[in-house]
Parts: sequence; C-alpha cells; structure tokens
Amino acid sequence: MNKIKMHISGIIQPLIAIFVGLAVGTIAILLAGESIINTYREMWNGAFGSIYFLSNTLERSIPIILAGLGVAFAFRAGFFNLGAEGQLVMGAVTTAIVTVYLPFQGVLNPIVAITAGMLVAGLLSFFAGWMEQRFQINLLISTLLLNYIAVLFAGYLVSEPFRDTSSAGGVPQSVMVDEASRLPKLLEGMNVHFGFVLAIILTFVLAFVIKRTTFGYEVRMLGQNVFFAQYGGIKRKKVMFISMLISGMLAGLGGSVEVMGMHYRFIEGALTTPQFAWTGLMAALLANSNPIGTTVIAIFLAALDTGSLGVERNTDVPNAISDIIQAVLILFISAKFTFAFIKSKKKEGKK
Amino acid sequence: MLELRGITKKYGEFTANDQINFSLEEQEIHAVVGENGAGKTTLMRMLYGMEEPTSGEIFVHNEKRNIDSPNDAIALGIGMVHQHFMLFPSFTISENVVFHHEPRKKWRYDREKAVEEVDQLAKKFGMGINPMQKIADAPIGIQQRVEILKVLYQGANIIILDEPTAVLTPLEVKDLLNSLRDLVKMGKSIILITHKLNEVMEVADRVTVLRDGKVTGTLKTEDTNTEELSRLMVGRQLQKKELPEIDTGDSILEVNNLNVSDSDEKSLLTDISFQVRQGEIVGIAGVSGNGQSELTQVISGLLKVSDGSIRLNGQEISNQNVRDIRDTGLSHIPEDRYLWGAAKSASLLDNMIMTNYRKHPFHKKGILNFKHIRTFVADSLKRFNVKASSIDMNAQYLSGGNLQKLIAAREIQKGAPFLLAAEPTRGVDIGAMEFIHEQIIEKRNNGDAVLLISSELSEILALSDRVLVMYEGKIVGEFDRENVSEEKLSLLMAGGTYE
Amino acid sequence: TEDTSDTGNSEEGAEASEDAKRVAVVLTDQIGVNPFFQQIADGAEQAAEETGLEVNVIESSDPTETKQNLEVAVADGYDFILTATFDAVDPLTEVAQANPDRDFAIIDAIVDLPNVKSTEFREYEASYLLGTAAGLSTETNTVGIIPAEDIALLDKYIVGFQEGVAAVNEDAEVLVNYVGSFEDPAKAKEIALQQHSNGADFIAAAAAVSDLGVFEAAEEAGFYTSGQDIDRTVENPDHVVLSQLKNTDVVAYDFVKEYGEGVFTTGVQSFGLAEDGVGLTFVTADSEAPLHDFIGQDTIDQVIEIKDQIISGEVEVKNPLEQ
Amino acid sequence: MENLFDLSLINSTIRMMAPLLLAGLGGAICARVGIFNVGLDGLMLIAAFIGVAANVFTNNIWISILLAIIGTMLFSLLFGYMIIHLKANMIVTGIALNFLAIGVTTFALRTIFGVQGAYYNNEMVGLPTWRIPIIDDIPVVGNLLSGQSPVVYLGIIATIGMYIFLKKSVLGSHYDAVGINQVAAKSQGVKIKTIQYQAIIISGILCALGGVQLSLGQVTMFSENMTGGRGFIALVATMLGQSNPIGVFLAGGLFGFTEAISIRLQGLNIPTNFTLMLPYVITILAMFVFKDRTQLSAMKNSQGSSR
Ligand SMILES: Nc1ncnc2c1ncn2[C@@H]1O[C@H](COP(=O)(O)OP(=O)(O)OP(=O)(O)O)[C@@H](O)[C@H]1O
Ligand SMILES: Nc1ncnc2c1ncn2[C@@H]1O[C@H](COP(=O)(O)OP(=O)(O)OP(=O)(O)O)[C@@H](O)[C@H]1O
Ligand SMILES: [Mg+2]
Ligand SMILES: [Mg+2]
Repeated sequence: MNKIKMHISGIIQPLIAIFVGLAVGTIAILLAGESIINTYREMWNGAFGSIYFLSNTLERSIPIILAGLGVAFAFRAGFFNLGAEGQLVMGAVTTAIVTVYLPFQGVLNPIVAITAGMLVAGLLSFFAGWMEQRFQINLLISTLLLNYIAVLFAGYLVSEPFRDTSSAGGVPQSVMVDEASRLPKLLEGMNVHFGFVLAIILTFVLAFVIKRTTFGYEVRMLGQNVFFAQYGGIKRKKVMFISMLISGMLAGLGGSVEVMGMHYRFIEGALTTPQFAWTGLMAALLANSNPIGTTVIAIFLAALDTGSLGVERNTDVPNAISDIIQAVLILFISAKFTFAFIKSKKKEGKK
Repeated sequence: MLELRGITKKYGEFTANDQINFSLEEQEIHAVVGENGAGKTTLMRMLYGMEEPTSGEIFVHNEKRNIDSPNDAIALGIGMVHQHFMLFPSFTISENVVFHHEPRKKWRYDREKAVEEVDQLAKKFGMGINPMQKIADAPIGIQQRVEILKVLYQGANIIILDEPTAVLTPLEVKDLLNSLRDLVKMGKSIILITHKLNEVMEVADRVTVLRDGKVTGTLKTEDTNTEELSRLMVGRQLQKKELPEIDTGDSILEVNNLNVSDSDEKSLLTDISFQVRQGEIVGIAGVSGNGQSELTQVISGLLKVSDGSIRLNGQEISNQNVRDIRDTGLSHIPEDRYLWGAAKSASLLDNMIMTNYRKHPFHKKGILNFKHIRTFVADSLKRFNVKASSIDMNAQYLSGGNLQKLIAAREIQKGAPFLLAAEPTRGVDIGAMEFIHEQIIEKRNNGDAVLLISSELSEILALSDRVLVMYEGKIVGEFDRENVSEEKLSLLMAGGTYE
Repeated sequence: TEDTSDTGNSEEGAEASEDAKRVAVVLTDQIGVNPFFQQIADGAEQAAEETGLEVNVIESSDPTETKQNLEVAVADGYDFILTATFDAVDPLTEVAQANPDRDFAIIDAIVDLPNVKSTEFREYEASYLLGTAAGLSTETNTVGIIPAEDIALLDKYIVGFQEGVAAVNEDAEVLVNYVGSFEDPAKAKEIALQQHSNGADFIAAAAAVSDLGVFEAAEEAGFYTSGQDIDRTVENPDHVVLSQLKNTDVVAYDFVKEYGEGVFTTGVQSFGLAEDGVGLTFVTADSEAPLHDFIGQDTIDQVIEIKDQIISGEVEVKNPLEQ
Repeated sequence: MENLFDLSLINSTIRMMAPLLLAGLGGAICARVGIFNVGLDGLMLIAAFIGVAANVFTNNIWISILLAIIGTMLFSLLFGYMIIHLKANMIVTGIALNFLAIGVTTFALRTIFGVQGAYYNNEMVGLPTWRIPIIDDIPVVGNLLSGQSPVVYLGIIATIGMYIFLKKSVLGSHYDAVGINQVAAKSQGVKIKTIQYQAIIISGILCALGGVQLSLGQVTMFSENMTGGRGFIALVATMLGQSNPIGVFLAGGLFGFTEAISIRLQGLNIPTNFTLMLPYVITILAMFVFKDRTQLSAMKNSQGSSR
C-alpha cells in the first residue's frame, strides 16, 4: 500500500514539475508571440527527433553525467564538492596537453592522456579535501574558489605556453589531438562518442561500489553520521581523501573525454560556458546522489539543452525561454509537491 | 484542571494513540508510564500543540480548547520539558530560560534583566545555576534544570516532563524529584513521563499506564505496586535474575596510570588504573560528567591518551586507531545511541553490520556478501527481539529501546573478549532493559570481560561483580559485589568521603 | 533567431517559395555579446532580401552547439551556410569536409577548403591608425587600451595600437589592462578610471560589451575613448571620439549577395584598409557625429596620410600573430 | 608599480566591495536562520535588470530602486516558498534561481527593449554620488569616504544595523535560535517559517541593493549576466565572514581590495590570468588565518546537545 503510494508520488512529482515548467514556458512563448505547439514540437525534436538528435543529447550528457557522478560520490561520503567545474577544466586541459606531447599515438595515447587528466583533476579535489582535513578549511568555500583558480590557470596554459600557434587565430586553445588518438564516435556521422560508454559503465560501477562494497559502505556510513563511522573504526581521513580523489577524477574524466571525443582540443570556455558542472551538480542533488538516478537526470537535463537548440534553429522564440523552462522544471522537480498537497488536503478535510 | 477525552492520533495506518482518556488534578503529580513506543510522547506533544490529534477533545479548566501550537499551550499555562533537550548550545543559560519571552526595552533585548530574573527564579525554586554560563559548557544535570526553569519562567501551571530522569545521576534524580514536590506545593500540576517505576512510586499521586497506544489503567500509587504496573505495561510479569558464581580468569583490560587532558591542558582523567578480568563485570559508577564519557572514548580509541597505558588482550592500545582496537578485541555499546551508535537515515542492515563488514564471510574481496548479511541481520534482530517491520527500514523509525537492542545485538554478536557497555539501557523500557541485562550477564558467563559504565546506580548494583566510583576524573573508590551499598556509593559519587 | 521569411521551418519554408534558395547564418555566440554578430546578421539579411533568398540566423553558445547547428543546417538542406569567427573553424572544417557539395563561407577566420569561402580582417591596420590618432592627440602623453582578455587574438588590436602610438609619439606611454571578461562593464569602468587616474587622457575600449563601462567612465571622469567594430561615436560624441571599424556587415552582405546572384566563388580574401574592410571613423568613413576637438582635423589629416601610406605599402603594419 | 597603493585604490576597493557586501549580508541573514542561499547571484541580476528597466520608464532613480527591491523580493519569496513550503533542496533551488534569473532577464531584455547583450541609454539616471558634509572636509578621509553612491553608504549602515539587530534585539536572537536549533525554537512557539521568510525577504532587499549598485551605481546600464558571478563571491564572503555582518564586511573588503590590487598588478610582468587569480588565492589564504569556527563549534554543539 505504502509502496504504491510512494511510486505514485514519485511519478506525480516530476509530472507536476513538467506541467508547471511547460505552463511557464507557454506564457513566455505567448509573450514572444509564437506558436506554442510548434515551439514544443521543435523542442522535442531537437532533443529526441531522430537518431542524430538523440546522439547530440547523449553527447551533451557525457560531461554532465560525469561531473554529476563526481559530486554524487563525494556527497555520499558527506563532502560537498562544489569544485566540479575546476576539476572538469583541469582534466580537460591536462589531457589536451599530454596527448600532444606523448611520443606515441594510437590506442595507448588517449588512455595515458585521459588518465593524466583524471589524476590532475583528482588531485585538485584531493587538495581541497586535504585542506579541510588538515586545516579545517571549509570545503564549500575552497572548492568554489578553486574553480576560479583552475579555470584561470587552464586559460593561461592555452593562451601562453601551450597555445596552438599553428593557426593564425590567436585564440586560447591547445593543439589539435592527432586523429589516431581520438576517441571513436559510437555511430558514423553522429556526435556521441565513446565517452558515453565510459559514463554509463562508470554509472553502474559507482552504483555497485557504493551499494555493494565495503569501501562503499564506509563512504555511506561516513556520509550518514561521522560519529557513528568513527565509532565503528572507519577512518575519516582515508575515506575522505579517496572519495574526494575519485570525485575529482570523475569530473576530470568528463573534461578529458570532451577533449578526446568531441572538440579534439582544449578550447577556453568550451566547458564552462555550457555550465556542465553546475548542471551535473543539480542532477546529483535531484537524484539524491544515487548514481543511476544522477545519470538519468543528467540525460534529461542535456535533452532540455539540445531541445532548446531545436527551438533556436526553427522558431523566433528567444532561446532564453528554454533557460526559463529549464529553471522552472528544476525548481519544481526538487519541490516536495505531493507532500504539500496531501497535507493541505488533510487540513481542509478536518476543518 | 486538565482533561483529555477520546484522543486518537494516527500516523497514516499506524495508531500511536487510541481513544486516550486522561485527567490531571490540581497540584497533582500524575505519572505516565509505558514501554518504548507506547505513545507517551505523542500524547504529550498533542497536549503541547506540536501535533494535532486525529480525533478527541482537550479540556483545560473545564473548557474545550484547541491547542494548535506551543504558543497556545503556553498561553494556557501548559509547559513541556521535552524528552530531547530543546536548548541552544551557544546561548547562555539565562538566554535559554527566557527564550521567546525575553525581557525587553522596546525592541532591545534586556540581557541584564534576563540574568537577574533567571537568577531570582532559580533561587526561588532552589535550583543552583549560573545564568551567564553557556549551555554548551553546562553538564546535563544543569541543562535539565534549565529546561524546567524555562517552563517555570513562562509561568506554566501544568508542567509536562518527558523522561526527565533518563540522563540524570541518582543524586540529580533525587534533586529533581524533590524539586517536583516543591513545585506541587507551590501550586503547580505535573505530568511525569518515565520508565522508572520506583520514581513513580516515590513521587507520583496517580499513574496512567499506556500500552500500544491504549490506556491499560489509571491508578493511585497508594493502591498499586511496581509489579502491578510492570504487568500493565508489558502484559507480563518481570523476573529478576541472579549473577551465578563463576571463576574469573586473566585480565583482559588493564588500565595503568592513565591521564587524559583536553586541548587546553585541562585534565580530564587523572591517574586511572584498574583491570577487568575474564568472567567479570566491572561497573563504573559516577555522576555523569565526571570523566565517564572520556574514559569510554579513550578506551575505544576516540580520544587521545596523554600519558599512561591501556592494554587490551595483552596488547597496548593507547592511541591506536579505533579499527585496530576493535580488531584487538573490543565491542562497544556507546553512551549515545543517536550520536555514536547508529546512522539514523541508514537501514537497520547497514547499522547492524558496522562491526562485521570487514570480516569474512561478510565480504569477499571487498564486495559485501548480501546473502550472508541478510540472514545474519535477520537472525540477530530476531534473537535480540528488535521489533522492526523490515531490515531495510531506516533506523530512525525504530523506537529508542529497539534501536538500543539493535546496538547491543551488534556488539554482543561480535563475540569480542571485551565489552565496553556505556549507559547500555539509558531511556529504555523495562522489557528491553531486562533483555539487555540478560545479554550482558550471559556474555560474562561465557567468560568474557565487561566494563559497565552507567549513571544508573541500580544498574551498576544489579550487574557488577566489582564497582569503581569515578569523581572528577579520578577513581575514588572500589567495592566488591558483596560489600557495596547504595549509600556508600552515593556519598563517593557526590564527592564526599566515606569512613 | 531572426527570420526574414515567414518561418524557418524546413517543410513550410520549401512550400513558401518553391525555388528560393535558403541561407543559414550560424553564429558562434549569442548576438548580444558583440555588435559584430549583429552586423553579420544585418548584412546577410539585407542581401537576402535584395536577392530573394530566405535566411535564418542561428545562434550558438559553445563549440559543440556550433558544430551541431552547422550539421543540422546541412541536414535541413540550407544551400549556403555562412558562419563567422575563429570559434567556428574546427566545426566548419569538419562539416565542410563531410559535405563537399555544399557551399560555406566564414567571416573573420580562414578555413582552407575548396567549398569554403574565407575572409580575414587586418584589424591591426585600423588599430595602428587608432594608435596614431591617439598618439597625436594625447596631451598627457599617456594613453590606454582596455582589451577583454589576455589572449593572443586581441594582440591584433593591442599591438597595432601600441605601434601606432609609438610611430607618432615616442614619449607616449601606453597602458594595457585586461578586464578578464567580454561582459563585465562594471569592472571595465573601474579599470578605465584607474588608467585615467594614472594619467591617460585617451583610452581605447576593446572589450565588446564591457566597452560600455569604459564609455561611462569617460563621461564621468572626463577623458576620451574609442569604440570598436562599429561606429560608436554617435552614442556619445563628446567622449567616444573615434571608432575602429570592421565592416563585417559589408562582407556578409557581399557574400550573400554573390550567392544570391549566382556569382559566388570560394577562396580566401583578406580585408584591410585597402579593401575598405577595416577602418577608422573620420579617416576612412564619415560619421554622423561631429569630430571632437580633442582629435581635431589636423590629426585626422595626418592619420589619413598614414592610411594612404599603409595602403600604398610605404608603411607596413605586421600581423602581430605572425611576428 | 609606484601607483600600487594610492588613494584611488581605497576608493576603488569601496566601489568594488559594495555589491559584494550587500549581497553577502543577504547571504548572512539567511545563513543565520539556517538557509544556505546560493541564489544571491540571480537575485542581484534580477535587481540590476529591474532597476534599469524601471529607470527607462520612470526616469526616477528612487522609484527604480523601489521597484527593483519589490521585484527582487518577489523572486526571493519564490525561493522561500520553494524551500520552506515545498521543502525543495536549497542548493538546487538556488542554482535554478540563478539560471532562471539569466533566462528571465535575457528574455525581458529582448522582448521589452528589443536588444540583446546590453541595454543603455543616455536618458537613464544613475545613482548620484553623495558628498557627506563634515567628512568631506577632512583631508584624506573625505576623499575616501565621501562621494560614494547612497547605496554604498546603505551597505555600511546595513552592516552596522544588522550587527546591532543580531546582537542586541530580541528578534535577532530568535533569528540565531532558528539557525542553531530549529526544533527547539519551534518548541518554544517561535514561528520558524515566518522568521525564515523575513530573512529571505531581507536578503532579497539587500541583493536588490547590490544589484542596483551594479547596474545604476557602478555603471548605468544593463548587460546580460552582468553580475559575472559576483553573487558567488558574495557567498564566499558570507562564509568567510562566518555570517557575522562585520566579518562579511571584512571579507567583502578583502575581496574588493585584492581585486583592485590585481588590476594594478597587471602593470607588472605577470600573466594577467595570474593577477586575476589573486583575489581567489588570497581568500583561500585568508581562510587559513580565519578558521571557520562556526563549523567547528557546530560539530561540538551537535555532540553536546544530543542525548
Ligand atoms: N511522526 C511520526 N510518524 C510516524 N509514526 C510516529 C511518529 N511519531 C511517533 N510515531 C510512532 O508512534 C508510536 C508512539 O511513539 P511515542 O513517541 O509516543 O512513544 P513513547 O511512548 O514516547 O516511546 P518512548 O518511551 O520510546 O519515548 C511509536 O511506535 C512511533 O513509531
Ligand atoms: N519522523 C518519524 N517518523 C516515524 N516515527 C518517528 C519519527 N520520529 C520519531 N519517531 C518515532 O517516535 C518514537 C519516539 O521516539 P523518541 O525519540 O521520542 O523516543 P525514543 O527514541 O523511543 O526514546 P526512548 O527509548 O528513550 O523512550 C520512536 O518510536 C520513533 O521511531
Ligand atoms: Mg522515549
Ligand atoms: Mg517518548
């Protein structure tokens, strides 16, 4: 009985959210004087209209998923890692530089380059963890601040020492990844690349680790109650370091595969402008840090992005509308709607 | 002056209170007893406006009232001391007492006046406190007084106390009960919730017994006795147990000249030496706040040793990490089940395997073996009578007594040669208490060593082969089971000397 | 999205006019970020109207989006796809290679493929002129320039400016301070005030949206400044006394018009002073605003002379990115 | 280099810190009642926009500020409703609010003014600068403290006012109580929701002032996303200042100062990206000195008060 109730409320909530989101969007579309059905159709088509569009959606979800998984993992251990953005960028820039300077190309090259990227990103996040552990530096602030530092540092790397000077553009970006070393696309002519497979595999690996391993158990218990974990002999320091490291590595991987599978170089701003890290953070929080939930929500949020591209291409609606719809959707998904409704109903019933 | 008629409270399908009738006379102490989860707190929360009854009526001074919020309750002269303290640790005592009824100069908070008023109030009711002290620095006994002062400050005539004695030392309990009597003399009426029937017999005029959300009897204390009350509470007669004589063996825990200081070099434990042998329960009696918590923590590895040695099972364990100490042979029932003992939002299963998850066959190569774990947890919970709907439910939905049983189960199941049991039955009903006591005794009978730390004197007396008394971080006395008496202990615990 | 036709929807579009060729303008950023994008869109739309083409302007906001928009433009059957800026080079290279039978053009960057027409601008020539004007006009012998970010791309503006100043005024000092963002007018204003307090009486704004902050500072603190890409002097002729010009609208217009008239050819074109692709207000183009006394006709005359020398090759301004 | 430290540096610091301070105080008042407000940036952006839009239509700076405050309050109420009544996750709601603010302002910029990127016009009336009579005449100090926009002075007054409110008033102590132990406050009949809404509204007003200072004080225009992440820096100031108004003031000041310095350091031969990093690096270093004691004591408290 209770289970059925829970299931229904689990479905009703997103439905209400989508309804409100679309309603607000409708108002905005009306204000802009466009056809509502047409706009929403374009939105749907842009996200899922064909295999091609689906592949774009999946491609876009890759860094969101990985950043989200990173946040989720640290969060499970009770550490709030707001540094996904910096980690994403450091992972990407490291990979982009290493891949070019490796003396060999081919399968091994991306493996080494991506591993290097993950390590650097992991160390960045580890550094924040270390400062917390050693000097009680608030993790929220340090990870937030390290974002700015990492983004500026990466920007420096590709505008000075590692800039691609071969082209006359003078924009801050690294040298192109050798064709032999790129991550393969999953479908000919489609954008979604091997990074998606990695993201999905890691989703399940993470779900497994958290749920079924002793380390995952330590992570969960530490996240639920530090004192209980200490009492039980779980070493906070060790679990914190490892989970912050893994968290950063996951976000870093998100950046690395974007470089090796999509842009084929590090371009300043290419990973920050789309707000991958923040979107990933929201996916993790909306999914209560459950890895599979995070990935599903990440794909949904990516679909909103690609859908808005469809709107942009084919209608006169300013694409700010999709920002609005997205924000409203997210606002209402996170709301505990059914609760409030049932409660108010009860009260009315009594009076 | 107060009457509840046909009060029912449902949480979804679950009925926490079922058609409760209850009345409180002028200047009466009316005790409410019942096992964990019987519905005592729920009933009082409705009276205090923190929960809404599903049905039923409340009459105050023969007028029907709707109490929708604590403000309504306070306005009607009802005050409540909650089972869990409702204090602000970083506020001073006076700030806590006057909270929400602060003396003011226009919009400004008149803190001086608050201190003055609280000081006077405390003097009037004979409660020694320092109004300027921070709650965070105040011992539990004082915090309890602050809770009562708060209610008095609000001018309550009906005072509800939800298990006020659960965390107090015998001396503090005595003080409290005396204060309650004084309060009644000064015209207050009191509802006292407790698990301790001797307190009921001592102080209450009438007693109402709850079982499974229903009233099973309302009696005058003169006309009843603890046996009858127990039967009404649990529906069966409780039986007392004796400690069988067994031979003690090697010493398992040896503490030598142990010193612990805090970060400001203030001494918390001074020159503690004692040992616990196989087949022996050593009880540590003492008013809480005299170093028992520190002793527990230092033995279990949660606190650093400044000087001295602790040997467990022949190995030095001072300043080792918790994991190594546990592996050396420690089981530990912590003093605070919600802080140290469990993760509230984790499942019973997760809570249950904390001591075992690193052992075979609980995992294979770091992967948890759920097949084994599920049967293990289900069996243990069954064996220890933990009432739970499923092993996957969250620990927070377990009543306190049941959670305590789970923790005891977890630690005793571990089969370590040494059990450190700190306040193992704090705030637990008689049924659960009996059960946990039996388990501790059985462990001793199996030839393991037990260090029992409890501020409950009756518990110490019932279980200990030997009793040590702690006062201000030192051991101030030692007794064998044969020649220990409650008076001697009380004296030492209060800092007095004996003989 | 700015359609000139009724809708940009592919099916409906085809219905609207059977044989109208369709042009997609894929921009790499939101139009508002830079007046430059607005110019391209305007130029393309005007040409399309004149030649009866259908045009759809599509904005992107990151490289992935740019690529996808190019791909979709191909898939949606647009006959001619125009894009711009260096950010589009990677995506366009890939898409143009994959679709050799489609026509593409890129403004302000080079993609060397048989089916792509490219244009680059020699902004440094205009910056040089701006520098000479500044060097000649300054009374404090201190001028400033405020670029958006410390990236090599913007050296096209900075180095040209510095060389221009140095060429006419050996004693003049050039202050360079970066905003760190294309879209932070408040910070740009702060920096401008700072440069002014260090003695600069002329400060060139080179930071897109952030320029507005420099203009405001000029008005408040009473110094002179210049705009970029389009003629900004009209906005505040008392303080924005010059504008460096980059006629992307002309190029966009030309490209679309050529395509509409069927005379489109691919290849690389370079636009500098000689081709009237870049310029400076009052020097290469008139302005609706009056010339400010701070610059003065004398200076303009001298700068015109320098312009002619550059065009004739007498004075050579090097591309700072190739030095 | 010789100009690294001069009077204009302090002036510049005060200007740069004003929006941070105001929004940071908004964050602080929320933190006091147990709300982590990540939406500061969005609230400022909304205010910056409404301030400019109202200015265009009314040409009156005071009405513009009033409307900005009202509009921002509505948005902060939405935030409050989501997290208080609908129990939404605070951080998710805050981030979503930021996204919403970007969307709404960009959309409105297009639909109302038909422009993209930035809007300004010469008829707009910016915030005046006020010369404070007596202070103005004091040689050095006059230059520093006088001649700022009224909102800057409001920021200073708000700091002091909030400090007094929290330390001296009864309501202020209730705010603290709600933040320290909600259940306990509720058990004493404190209306938690009311207090949280109050704090959120105050935070809305403060962010509105911060936003207005940005779009009508520092410059007189609106550009898309013109807060440029200042709301997040304000959040850092809130945390670094341990939600104490004076602390927030100092943290905001530190940030404004290092930012002002970093501009001047560009003259040296350091890559600009490194000078831009300075404020963030210094802030991290500052954390080593000003340990977040609230966090430590919160840990201790949770130990002490639990039984
Ligand atoms: N908010 C709630 N939601 C659902 N069930 C509840 C809630 N509060 C209490 N209950 C249930 O109501 C029953 C009675 O709880 P109550 O707190 O009144 O017990 P109690 O008699 O005070 O027990 P204890 O002695 O352990 O304090 C318990 O079984 C509990 O599970
Ligand atoms: N939100 C809740 N939902 C369901 N049950 C709850 C909730 N909160 C508390 N309870 C239940 O209320 C009951 C009383 O809990 P409370 O903490 O008052 O006392 P307790 O832990 O049972 O203490 P003790 O054992 O000391 O008497 C418990 O059975 C607990 O499971
Ligand atoms: Mg209880
Ligand atoms: Mg209870």
